[in-house]
Amino acid sequence: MTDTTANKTAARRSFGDIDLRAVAPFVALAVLLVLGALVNPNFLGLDNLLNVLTRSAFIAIIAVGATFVISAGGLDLSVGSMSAFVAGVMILFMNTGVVAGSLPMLAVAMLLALGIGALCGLANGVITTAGRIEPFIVTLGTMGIFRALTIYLAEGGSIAMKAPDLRAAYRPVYFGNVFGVPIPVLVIIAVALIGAFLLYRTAFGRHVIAVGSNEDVARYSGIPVNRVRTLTYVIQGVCVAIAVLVYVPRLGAATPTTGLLWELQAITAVVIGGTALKGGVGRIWGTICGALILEVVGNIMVLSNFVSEYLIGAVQGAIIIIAMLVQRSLVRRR
Amino acid sequence: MTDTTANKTAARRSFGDIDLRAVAPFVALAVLLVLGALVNPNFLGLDNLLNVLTRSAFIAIIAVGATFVISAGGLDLSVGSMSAFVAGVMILFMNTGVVAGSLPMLAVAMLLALGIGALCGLANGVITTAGRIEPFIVTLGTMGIFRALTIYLAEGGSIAMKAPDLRAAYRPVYFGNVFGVPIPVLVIIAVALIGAFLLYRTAFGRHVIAVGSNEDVARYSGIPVNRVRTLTYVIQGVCVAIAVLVYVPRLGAATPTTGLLWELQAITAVVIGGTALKGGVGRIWGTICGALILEVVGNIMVLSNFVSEYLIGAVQGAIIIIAMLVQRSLVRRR
Amino acid sequence: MVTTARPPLLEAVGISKSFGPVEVLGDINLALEPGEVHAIIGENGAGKSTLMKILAGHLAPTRGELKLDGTPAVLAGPVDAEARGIVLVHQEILLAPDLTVAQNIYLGREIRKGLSVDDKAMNKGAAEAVRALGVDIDPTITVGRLSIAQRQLVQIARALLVPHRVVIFDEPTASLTLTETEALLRVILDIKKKGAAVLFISHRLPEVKEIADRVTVLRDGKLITTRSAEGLEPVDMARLMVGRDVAKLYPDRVATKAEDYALEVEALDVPGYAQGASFKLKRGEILGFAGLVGAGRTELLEGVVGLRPAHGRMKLDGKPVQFVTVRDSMRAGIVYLSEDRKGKGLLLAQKLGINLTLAALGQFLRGMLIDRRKEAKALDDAIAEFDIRTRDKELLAGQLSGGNQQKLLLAKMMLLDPKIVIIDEPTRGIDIGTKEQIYKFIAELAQSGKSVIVISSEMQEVIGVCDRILVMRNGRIVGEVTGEHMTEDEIVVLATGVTSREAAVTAEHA
Amino acid sequence: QETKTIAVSIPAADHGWTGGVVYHAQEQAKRLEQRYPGLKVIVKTSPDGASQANALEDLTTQGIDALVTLPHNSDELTDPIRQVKQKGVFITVVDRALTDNSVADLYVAGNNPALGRVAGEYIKEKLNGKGNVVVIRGLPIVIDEERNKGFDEGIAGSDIKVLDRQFGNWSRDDAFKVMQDYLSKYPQIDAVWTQDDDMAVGVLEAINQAKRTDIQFVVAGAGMKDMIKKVMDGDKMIPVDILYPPAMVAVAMDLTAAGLYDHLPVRGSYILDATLVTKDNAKDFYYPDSPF
Ligand SMILES: Nc1ncnc2c1ncn2[C@@H]1O[C@H](COP(=O)(O)OP(=O)(O)OP(=O)(O)O)[C@@H](O)[C@H]1O
Ligand SMILES: Nc1ncnc2c1ncn2[C@@H]1O[C@H](COP(=O)(O)OP(=O)(O)OP(=O)(O)O)[C@@H](O)[C@H]1O
Ligand SMILES: [Mg+2]
Ligand SMILES: [Mg+2]
Repeated sequence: MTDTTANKTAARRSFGDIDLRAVAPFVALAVLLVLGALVNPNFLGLDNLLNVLTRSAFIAIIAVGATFVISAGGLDLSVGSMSAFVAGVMILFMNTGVVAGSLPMLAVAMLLALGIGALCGLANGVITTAGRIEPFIVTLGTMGIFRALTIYLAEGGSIAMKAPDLRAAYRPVYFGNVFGVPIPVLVIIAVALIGAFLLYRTAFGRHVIAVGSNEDVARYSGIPVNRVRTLTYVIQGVCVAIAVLVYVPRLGAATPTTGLLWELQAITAVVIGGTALKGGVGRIWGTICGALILEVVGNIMVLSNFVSEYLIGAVQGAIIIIAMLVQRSLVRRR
Repeated sequence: MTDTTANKTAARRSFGDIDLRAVAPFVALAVLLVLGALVNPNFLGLDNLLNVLTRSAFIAIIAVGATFVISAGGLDLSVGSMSAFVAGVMILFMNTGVVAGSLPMLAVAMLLALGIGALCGLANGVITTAGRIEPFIVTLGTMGIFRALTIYLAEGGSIAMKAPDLRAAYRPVYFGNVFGVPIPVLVIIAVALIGAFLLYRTAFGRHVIAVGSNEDVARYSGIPVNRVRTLTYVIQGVCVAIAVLVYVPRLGAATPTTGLLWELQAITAVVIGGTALKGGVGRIWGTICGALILEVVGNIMVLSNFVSEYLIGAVQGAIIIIAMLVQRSLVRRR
Repeated sequence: MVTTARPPLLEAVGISKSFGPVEVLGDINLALEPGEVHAIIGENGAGKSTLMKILAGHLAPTRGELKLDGTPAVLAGPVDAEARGIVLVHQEILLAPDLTVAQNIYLGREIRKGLSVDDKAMNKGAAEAVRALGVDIDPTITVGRLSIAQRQLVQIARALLVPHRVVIFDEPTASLTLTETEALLRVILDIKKKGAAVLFISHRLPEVKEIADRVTVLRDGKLITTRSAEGLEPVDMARLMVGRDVAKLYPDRVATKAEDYALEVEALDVPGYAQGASFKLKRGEILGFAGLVGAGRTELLEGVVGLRPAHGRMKLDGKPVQFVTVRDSMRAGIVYLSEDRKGKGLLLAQKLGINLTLAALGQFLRGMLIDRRKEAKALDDAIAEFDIRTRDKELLAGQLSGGNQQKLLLAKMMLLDPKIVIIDEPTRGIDIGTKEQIYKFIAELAQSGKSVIVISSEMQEVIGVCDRILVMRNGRIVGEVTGEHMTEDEIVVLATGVTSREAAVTAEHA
Repeated sequence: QETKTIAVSIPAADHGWTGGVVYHAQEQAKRLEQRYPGLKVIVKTSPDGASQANALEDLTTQGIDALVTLPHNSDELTDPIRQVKQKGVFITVVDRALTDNSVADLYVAGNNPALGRVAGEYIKEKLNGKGNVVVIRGLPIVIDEERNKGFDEGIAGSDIKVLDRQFGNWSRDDAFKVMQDYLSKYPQIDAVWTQDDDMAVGVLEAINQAKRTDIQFVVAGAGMKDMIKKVMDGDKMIPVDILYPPAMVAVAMDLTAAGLYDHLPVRGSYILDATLVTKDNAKDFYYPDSPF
């Protein structure tokens, strides 16, 4: 009798813990929203909030993929340059005009982008697992490779969509909305839902966590560790491609600087969201929240006029560290 | 009797193992040197080799510090912008001219740089350990902070040494040599020796490895985990400052591009050298070799005429991945 | 020779195994009959676990072959073995710490419902599987939060979930208390009854006696004998294992304890784990802490030495002290040996020498330098003194057999030359010969005026070595037994909270 | 006086020249706010094209009357700037022309192709149409490509041989390395063209270290004060500099404010020449107080 009570208490306490840890990033986001409102009254305007939400799509979508990779104990530094590469190839394909009609062309180009993203991810995954090389090195290498290929394709300049009608047909994917909700926001939600389903509700997701938690255990349990790891990179590649699908209509071009430092932002979003870099934990919704936090911080920086332009990087860095401190103290206090 | 024999063989075997793993980066370097010689006969010229060796000093020295941080299970992304910050402050101090005489001024400025480096490292260490935040996030934050402070100090431009005599007095620290050995090379050797001594021969080094290997075990063994971790960041800061001492006399200025991406290069050097990112292993000499590999790859790229300048990044990335593959297959084959 | 109608379920024929040039198993023959419990006993490092790993497909033998139902079989891996009905419960805990109990139990064989996994069914199944072992563990709790004992039970539950014909238990009871052990033994008899074969490894010889039909003895990687358990008393087993007489396990205690207190603890709270703990430890005394799994003994004493936040008053040699970190208590001469030797005791990926001197590095410094020669000598000494069985001093700690890891941990902490030694589960997984050595060692410590606290779930052990026993339940010290009251019955009554009167009442109604 | 807001969106100070842009923009903002009471100038920097598009959105939501922008990249930013214009904002584009000329109300142009061409023509003339030249490019982006093409036009029709082109990332350190390697690779180099003055600092140091005498001179560009000073002092290695002043952003801001308040007709293009700075005119371009 007494024993059962003790057990229950332990269980309850631990549930409380988990909840708080999952909630912490959202609290940090809420604090930031309040801060933003204080800094500039326009901040809480619907337009501004929708802008911020919409443009967080790229990092949020990529970061969902990164959540898989990191939960499984991996790391992908190549996502930024992979974005540029996929975007570049996609635009070059659209510029060939081999498919007649705007919509068919768009559909084929999108499929192509997804395929290339998956292949790029597959390359990362296979080299990492089959070659047994630290993912840090592999993806740093492929980061250089994707970036250079983009530059090569762009011949040092930029790759822009040429056909104006295609451009017009594609624009709504970033700028359009459904019942007032911008399409990129819908894409974020869809990707996060699918990601959460995969990670939390399928055997594959279980295996991802197990591999990140303890590789040996996973192996002894009959989990094909390398295949699971590789698949996380493929998922990452597909997420990059999805982000590109939303990105291309916005600026209509890929340049050698497209996606610069996105890898750091994606990883930061994942970590702020509560996923540990050592693997074994994955929080999709935390990740989305992390991406929003990053975007909101950037937005507040533009909307505020207190700090010298030179110091923006410092304030951003400080805010992120402080947000993490707030989170940690929340979790510790229980 | 049989037991002793078995013992001997076993000992030999396991030494063989370790040796191979430690030797692997050097084999990769040797292969690269041969490749370089094939690509361009000037490659093996004394001047060229000395150039490469000399300019690898910054990354090599910083990477020695990174070896400590990474062995202890940490990570420091801020080293590049910390370099710029330390260099900037050091030059601004020299420009004030508060100390009379070139040599006294240099001495004071150098001490100041070392102090600032140590303080920057301390900040990283304290926030990471006391705040219990992932080092990735903390140092990404301080990376932004140091970079922004540098740009602020430079007002967007560059911070250059003004006094020509001071500049002349300082120049030899990069361009000078002792019996034909460039001073930066001597500094590399000194830093590596001290680093190896600290890591392999002192109690502190043992503690670093223990903390990186298993934090709990270290704590239960009475090791002050947080202090050890923090100290590794301080060592990293001091190494950054030493690199700056060699860097400043080269061009006599700190600019917004100073130290850009040095963090990635330093970490890459450490990993190529055989130190695992998860901690618990540290190879100082491997790290030095890793730094040389990076610099040699860059040098070969410029000396060769095979690849378009657009594709250099791709070839560099590929070479590093291949170097790691070669290493791994070496170690696996035994 | 008896020819049975059926071939043995699983047979090992001339199995040898070498790691590099070191042969740890030589020419082992073993046949498992359906419906038998076959015990494997042997000293630490004798090769028991290695043999079990070969039988369960985790390792490939260097020579020899396996036969399943009389036909030669090559096991491709643990998954293959499991598919053929051979399951192994590892000596080490092999669970993913970040997954829940249910997720671990079903890892790699999740129950699916359409595309998704059926968590409800799995939680239910896991709860049942654990309950079958006589414990109640919330299936939705993450394994990282469980005690070692609970993890061990989860691991057993996981193994038993698949259809099995051969079940191999590698020291399943090492971290279990009496009640759980009894429940497990009942489960084993159940398995046996269903016609499966059980391989059972334990250093607790009475247990072996109780359950085994046949006993195989390994020594130094060689098979010494396989005998019927009938008429084989624990003393005989011990002799066969160790190769000499183990006459008396527990040393005679000469009461040497002084009347002054080495350590006094008053109203100590370890938030979340233990409340209002007060006890005193005399100089030269051996004090035992008994209790059920999860009673909070570990946490209380971790609180005492500064490994966990704790509030309360403490006096060392009569002087008030406060330990904020474990360093403080170590400096004051108290050492604590964790029950979790893999997670908190040893650096598994580092060499023996590095592990040995880690806590006492200060003694090995010459100036700033670590004196490697002195370190090497310390390792030699420790190997000799604690009888650490290793054929290669360059091994990593993780490559030692389980029992030898415990000895290494003991040696590591003793280097600190402490005044008070707290040992959590001192002989978990230790063979009987070594146990004797460790008990002798503990007695000698007390004899030399040091004080020892022994936390143990093995009731015989606390009774055998301790002068006085405190019993904990639910985070509180609920009683003390001394002298002739130090019996299993008294302790169980205190530990479970059922007073003797209640017990009597229950008995009457039964 | 009426309140108006001018937003200035420029690249972040990530190398020397952009650092100069930020400096001049901030200084000019202060000056304009003094000159026109009621005027508010918001200067915002962005590290890349996508962030600049974000910043443009954010600036617009605050309600602005005019936008002065130096876009990271024409292809990427034409649409986002067009969107700002659709809100009725006066658009001034600096340095990099948009792909759609109708978007900008005012275009203050630095002439990137001209910067390359002037350098090429100077080298052709100085070397008498024959010699070995090495080139250090900036980063692989559009501006760099334009300058590079301009340079090729400049030397066209001569026997000038471009031995090598590598990227120096607009960084002194990288330019130093590349130059060291060029010196190992080529025994005979007559002249060096680097795309900007920052990189020239590294090049000079490398030549200095190698004690090579075959290199006659280095041509760079932008108008960094140290380089102008060298030209002024008659430094043989830096005989000329090609003006590409980061201060052009200040000119653009000035014109825009004038348009808003003084109702001057400032629409159209305002082209800044890629002026060749020589010993004779150098003192006109020397601003010792500028950080750049
Ligand atoms: N991977 C390995 N490499 C080298 N030696 C090993 C390895 N694994 C085990 N050994 C050695 O093999 C021998 C047998 O180990 P094993 O774990 O089978 O012993 P055991 O009988 O199970 O002991 P215990 O009762 O302590 O668990 C030991 O000497 C051990 O050090
Ligand atoms: N990290 C944790 N978070 C929450 N509860 C925990 C954690 N670690 C242990 N517990 C719980 O605390 C209680 C006491 O722990 P533990 O089982 O180690 O006590 P013990 O008396 O030392 O038992 P043992 O017989 O295993 O030594 C258990 O109910 C356990 O589940
Ligand atoms: Mg064993
Ligand atoms: Mg315990």
